[in-house]
Amino acid sequence: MYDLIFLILFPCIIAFILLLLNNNRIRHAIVALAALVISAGSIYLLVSSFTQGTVYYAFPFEPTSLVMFALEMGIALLLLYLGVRFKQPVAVLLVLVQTVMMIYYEITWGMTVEPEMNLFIDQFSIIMALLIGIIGSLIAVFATSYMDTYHSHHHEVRDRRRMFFFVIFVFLAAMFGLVFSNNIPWIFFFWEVTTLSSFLLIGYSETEEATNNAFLALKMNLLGGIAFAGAILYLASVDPSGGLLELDALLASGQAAAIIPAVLICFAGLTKSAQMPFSAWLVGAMVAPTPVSALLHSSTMVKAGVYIIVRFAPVLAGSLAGISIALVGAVTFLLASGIAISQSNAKKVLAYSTIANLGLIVACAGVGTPQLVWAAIFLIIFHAVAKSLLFLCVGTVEHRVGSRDIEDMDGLIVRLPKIAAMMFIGMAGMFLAPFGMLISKWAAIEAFVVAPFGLIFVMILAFGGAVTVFFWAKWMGKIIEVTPFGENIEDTVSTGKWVVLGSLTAMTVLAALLFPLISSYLVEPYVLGIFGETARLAQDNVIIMVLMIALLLVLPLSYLSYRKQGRTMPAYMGGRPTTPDMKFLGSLGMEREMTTRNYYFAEYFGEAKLLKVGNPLCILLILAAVAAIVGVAL
Amino acid sequence: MSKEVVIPFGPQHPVLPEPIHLDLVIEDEKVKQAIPSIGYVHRGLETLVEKREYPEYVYLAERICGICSFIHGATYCQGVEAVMNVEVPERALFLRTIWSEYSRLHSHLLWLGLAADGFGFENLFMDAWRLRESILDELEATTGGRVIQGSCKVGGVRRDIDSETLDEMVSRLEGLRGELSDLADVFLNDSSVKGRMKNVGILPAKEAYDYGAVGPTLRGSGVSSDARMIGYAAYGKIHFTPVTEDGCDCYSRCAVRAKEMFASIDIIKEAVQKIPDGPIEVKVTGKPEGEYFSRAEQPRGEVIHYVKGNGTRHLARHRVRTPTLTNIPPLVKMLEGCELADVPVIVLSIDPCIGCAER
Amino acid sequence: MISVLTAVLYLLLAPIAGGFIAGIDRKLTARMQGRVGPPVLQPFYDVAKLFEKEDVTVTPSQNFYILSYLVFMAVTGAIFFAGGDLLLVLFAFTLAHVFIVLGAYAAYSPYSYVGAERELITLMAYEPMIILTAVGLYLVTGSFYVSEIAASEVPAALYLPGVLIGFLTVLTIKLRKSPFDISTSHHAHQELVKGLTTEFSGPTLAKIEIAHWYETVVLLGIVYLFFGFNPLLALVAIAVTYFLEVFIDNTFSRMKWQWTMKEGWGVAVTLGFINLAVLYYFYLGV
Amino acid sequence: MPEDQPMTECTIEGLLPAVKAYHEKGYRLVQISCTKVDENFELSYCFDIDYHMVVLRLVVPAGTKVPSISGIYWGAFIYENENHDFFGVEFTGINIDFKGTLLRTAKKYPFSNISFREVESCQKK
Amino acid sequence: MAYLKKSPWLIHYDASSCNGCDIEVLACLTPLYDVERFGIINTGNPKHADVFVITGSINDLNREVVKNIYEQMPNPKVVVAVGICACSGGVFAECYNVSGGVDQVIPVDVYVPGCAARPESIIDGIVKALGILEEKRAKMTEMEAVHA
Repeated sequence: MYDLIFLILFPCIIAFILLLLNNNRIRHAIVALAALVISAGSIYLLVSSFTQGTVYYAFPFEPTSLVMFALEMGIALLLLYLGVRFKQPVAVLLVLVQTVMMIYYEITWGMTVEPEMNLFIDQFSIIMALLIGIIGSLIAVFATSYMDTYHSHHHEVRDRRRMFFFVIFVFLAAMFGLVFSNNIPWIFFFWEVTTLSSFLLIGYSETEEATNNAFLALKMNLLGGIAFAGAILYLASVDPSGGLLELDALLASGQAAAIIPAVLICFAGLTKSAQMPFSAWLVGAMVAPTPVSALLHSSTMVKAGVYIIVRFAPVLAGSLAGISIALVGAVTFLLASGIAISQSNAKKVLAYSTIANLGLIVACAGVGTPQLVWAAIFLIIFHAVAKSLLFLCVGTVEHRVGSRDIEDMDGLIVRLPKIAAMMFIGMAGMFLAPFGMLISKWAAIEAFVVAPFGLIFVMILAFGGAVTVFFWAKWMGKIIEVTPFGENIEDTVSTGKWVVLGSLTAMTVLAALLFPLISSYLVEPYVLGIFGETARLAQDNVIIMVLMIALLLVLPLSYLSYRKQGRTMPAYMGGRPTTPDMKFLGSLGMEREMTTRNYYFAEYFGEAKLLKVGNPLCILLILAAVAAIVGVAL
Repeated sequence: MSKEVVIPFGPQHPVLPEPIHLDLVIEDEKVKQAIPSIGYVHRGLETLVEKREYPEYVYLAERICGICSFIHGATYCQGVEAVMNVEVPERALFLRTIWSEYSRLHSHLLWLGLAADGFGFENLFMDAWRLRESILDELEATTGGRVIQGSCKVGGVRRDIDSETLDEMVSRLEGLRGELSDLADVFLNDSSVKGRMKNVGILPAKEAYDYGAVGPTLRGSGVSSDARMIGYAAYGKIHFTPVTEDGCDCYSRCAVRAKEMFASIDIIKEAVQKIPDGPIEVKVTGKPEGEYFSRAEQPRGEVIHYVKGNGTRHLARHRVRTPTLTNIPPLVKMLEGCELADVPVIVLSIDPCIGCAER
Repeated sequence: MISVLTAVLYLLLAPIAGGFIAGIDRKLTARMQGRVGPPVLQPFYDVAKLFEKEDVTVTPSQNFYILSYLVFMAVTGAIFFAGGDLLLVLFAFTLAHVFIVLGAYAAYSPYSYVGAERELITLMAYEPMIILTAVGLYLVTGSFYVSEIAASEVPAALYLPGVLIGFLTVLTIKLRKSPFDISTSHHAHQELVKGLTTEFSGPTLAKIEIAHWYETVVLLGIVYLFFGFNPLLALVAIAVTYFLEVFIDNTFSRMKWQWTMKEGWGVAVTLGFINLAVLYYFYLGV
Repeated sequence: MPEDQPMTECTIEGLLPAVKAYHEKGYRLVQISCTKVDENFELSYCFDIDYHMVVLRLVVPAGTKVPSISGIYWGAFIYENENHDFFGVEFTGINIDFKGTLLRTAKKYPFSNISFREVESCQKK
Repeated sequence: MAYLKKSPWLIHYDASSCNGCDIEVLACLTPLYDVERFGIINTGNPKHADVFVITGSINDLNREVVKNIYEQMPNPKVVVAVGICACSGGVFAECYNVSGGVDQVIPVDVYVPGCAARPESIIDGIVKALGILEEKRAKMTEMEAVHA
């Protein structure tokens, strides 16, 4: 139990140290050290606990709950103050509603409920803890040098690095708390902390855009928070003894009893994981410094959303509400993938890809068969690793090249060869065959085929997958173009960043290689524990895929032999003589330069266009889910 | 960030049989800007009037272009004859008409083939060119040349065709009619061909007329304008109405050409019926003095040979305004906002003959 | 379940079979056009010649992607003929295709770049229908394994008429035959010169050709799966299919990318979906 | 029978009004050509309506700037550019001005500078 | 070996021809002449071509283009000059913008006469070029052997 408490509290302590500290070099050191400790801690957790299955720990409820309530009220006051100060009436209203609900809960039941097993650990928590502990802290390390560069580029932004790192570590602590809590009000507390943290981080630059987007994120997440609070009120009112406030008890209580709170909490999950119609906040969140985006998209925040939905998958399975929620995810997957085609801003592409993949996870969890839960967990793992790598690479590129536009990334392989290679691996991890995301998608297809209403999901997956290939491959193509111009400017990237990027790249490949182990030691036992049956990929296929990865690792060696042979010639330019930097004499005597640009098809896949379809559709689906539980309640 | 792709299209490009270049600026396959530029095959043969005497210059006029060769030669001769007030024998005028229409047939078949190739219908290309060979055979049999005939001269023609052969030619053409209508049927009715040409490269009638389009490019926009109606050579004695289509798109231009093939057969047939006996040339003596804009209808449209004599055996000026040159401004308009895949179809739809245009 | 022997046989024999098919294709095409056409062995001469030529590149790295393309195309086929998971086969296929696209991108040439974009469009167009094909075969045979589907006694083609027609449609896209040869065409006369393959020459071009042979064999192998219940009928079906492809190649003009998308996705949401929906209703009652 | 091709002469000031008049009457621009006669450029603007061609003749000394008629007949730019490249006649205000790159000739203004043809061999190995 | 002879791929470029020879080159592909019988394909892309078929003479503008196409062809390669213009400039030799035959710019291996050249002679010329192509290949492998 102490390792759990350590993982929750240690980042908090570091956070306070960093809040007080103003020396940049010491900050670097502390962050690096803390990252090491946290990663080691989460790995220790893995080593010590993975054989034990699910373990529940009794942790004193009363005092902790009081502290949490006090903190919650503090957060509410802070949000109220900020809401008033920035004239955000809706935000103020939402905070008030939620606070009143929580005060009501505290007054009515707070003293009477007595949950005992407040902390727990199982395989899924271990996986989440690893993601948070390793990826989260790597991002924190990356952020140290990133923020140095950031502030040297953006003098207009007030240097609030102390606050920044404070929030980052609080964020990590809250995430640990969230995945270790078995007590639903506690989960809710950590949930609200992540909302606040992301709100503060998104608004970091204090520009008008940043502030607006931060409030947008806040409002949407508060909406989810209210639903979550509603679930707590419902549970407390149904069972004033508080027995159902324990997650395991709730999950075990059967669909009939649990479906109403499950849908409410999953609604909160939908807002947090930025499903349509709530996708706007995550897209808006990219105004934040890139490490924040990496953190939000990979191991924290949005993953909290899908974590909770996957947790509730057994309850959702086979219910009409579950199907509705799954369809929200599926529609989001399809449309967000489509929107990603029309975007040229690298961070926006990554954002929509995140939204899409979360949609897929939600779809899997909503349908909730054992195979699908298996796939959902793998999607969470692989997505976290590859997406954090991609965000950090884009951040690095942005600082070197001065743009985050994909069209400015021509010939990155010439200018930043190692970064480009890492991005290449990251992207391959997102959509190509032997890598993780695709394995999970594949498993998802096979599982959906036999699931209820499977055909709809299979169709959506087939189309969404095709779209995904398009937008990743064209970006990949952009960075590997060997342009005849451009100099290697890679030596300006700091060592710290290299370590982080290198580790994440290695993890992307390793995750794919070690996937059979992860499956048999962590995911399969978890699924078995929940459903009494488990899922896995056939061993033949696993062998083939491992061979394919091996082949992919060997093939670049062939590159060695190319240097010797063959003549190089400029590209075919219709016979026109061309200068080495691809300029040629055009019509009207103008000098022109050959340029290559990707296709975006804005008229077919435009953001506004698809959101216009997706948002109402998803609202309808959510209403359907609500209608379904109202039906149950009546 | 601009999302524009700049592609050097030509001068060497497999869909362009001749060198012309376009700088295509495209975005998502939509052409934003396409300005054609020419000059790769410019020879400057008009200046050779000073080195060649006017009767000898016919050879050069014929070699302005290897497709419209005969009509170039005939139009040049017609110009010199007008300046020198030569009365050309009727039979020669009829023979010129017959050969001109054979040239039109071979040129239209050639174009249909190239157009089919342009939109990726290889089979149709082969079929059109297969039929074209039988037209070339007639030209070769009657003049001695497949593509450059050399049968026109100032004052008449070099060779006669006896009436028996003429009748045989007509009956062979009648035999060809069936195959030609099968071919035309594919161009006019095949859904995939229509899909590639309908509503592509729109050129409204008013623009076509204002921008100076001629020939099938103009007639495809519904404007009835055909230089043959002037009645040069024997056209005045032959009943004939210009073929027009009012779709204003590539399909209409294609339809005009496809239908003109049959009109040509009719013209040849009528010419063979009406051809009078008599000499095929008159002796031309003297030196040209004066000027004349000699006009004729080529497969691609109205051609003008401006001939100016100064009283010597050498002309003072010979200037050719070919249909392709004057169809370039409409082409610029048509290319605006089209799709990348439409570029070859649109460029081909004016039936560009760069060899002509640049001399 | 997995048979290494057939995989090895495939690796050795598929290029020969694919080359012959290409040769017959060219001969048939020529005959349809009223020509004599090249010898049936012509594709082998072409590839042998390409190996005799110099390898001119824009950048050496482009060849790496093509090598990977060839290798993964072969791997794809090997998994297929070893009787592996059909979905895995399809994903390996995509991987191989992405490699040739990347090769075209790497060259930084306007024509190969546009060709690469267009190839991705075709990839996006055919992918859904291909996945639905695998799903359809699973629904009627109960397995995703090629070995089991092929051995199944269920007359898959009878249950999957819509999927079969849909698959044949996207097969035309995959074989890059007219009307869908938008990214690169067998005949050069298109607006993109040679599109995707513009910048490859000599041995590398030969590798692309060989990979294409491998690909053809796998794709025809998928046709076999529809008729696995009667091997003889299956062979006839393959022959008819290929003849049909050549015939379509010769009777259509090249379409634009919008139509390629419309066709590819269209057959998936209509034929594919309706066919599968009916199957779902009867088999699973959902 | 040769056609009747009536010719009217006009001055440089009268050019645009005359062309405009033809345009309003519905004439089609057939072509613009140029001939060098002694030290003068003889420009012929041909218009056609219903198969009747008329010629507008403008004779200007070398070096005169001629106003472009491309504002009236949009397609005239092709002839004006051509005549510029061949003769060096300067047209002012062309809508699409190729600036001497429409037909990039080996010799500058080959049609107005006839002398080199006499002296030099054209074939330069 | 020597598969080069069995599979010559062409690229055709119109330097400043009057089209006469061009259309005859194209006519070679069509059913009457059908050069694909010999494995000949008109690729239109220099990087795939073995035989450079060029019609028309050289002028100032296309000089660089012809050179560029020739350079982009992988070795071994041959050049066939089709028609009198490509051989010497032909009737246009005296034009101010024509500087003569193709051999001024790139080495020509086979000259095909005619104005316009007939398809039969074009095919003849290409077949002759194949022999030269084979010689060049042999020389190339020899050179490689020496270097290795």
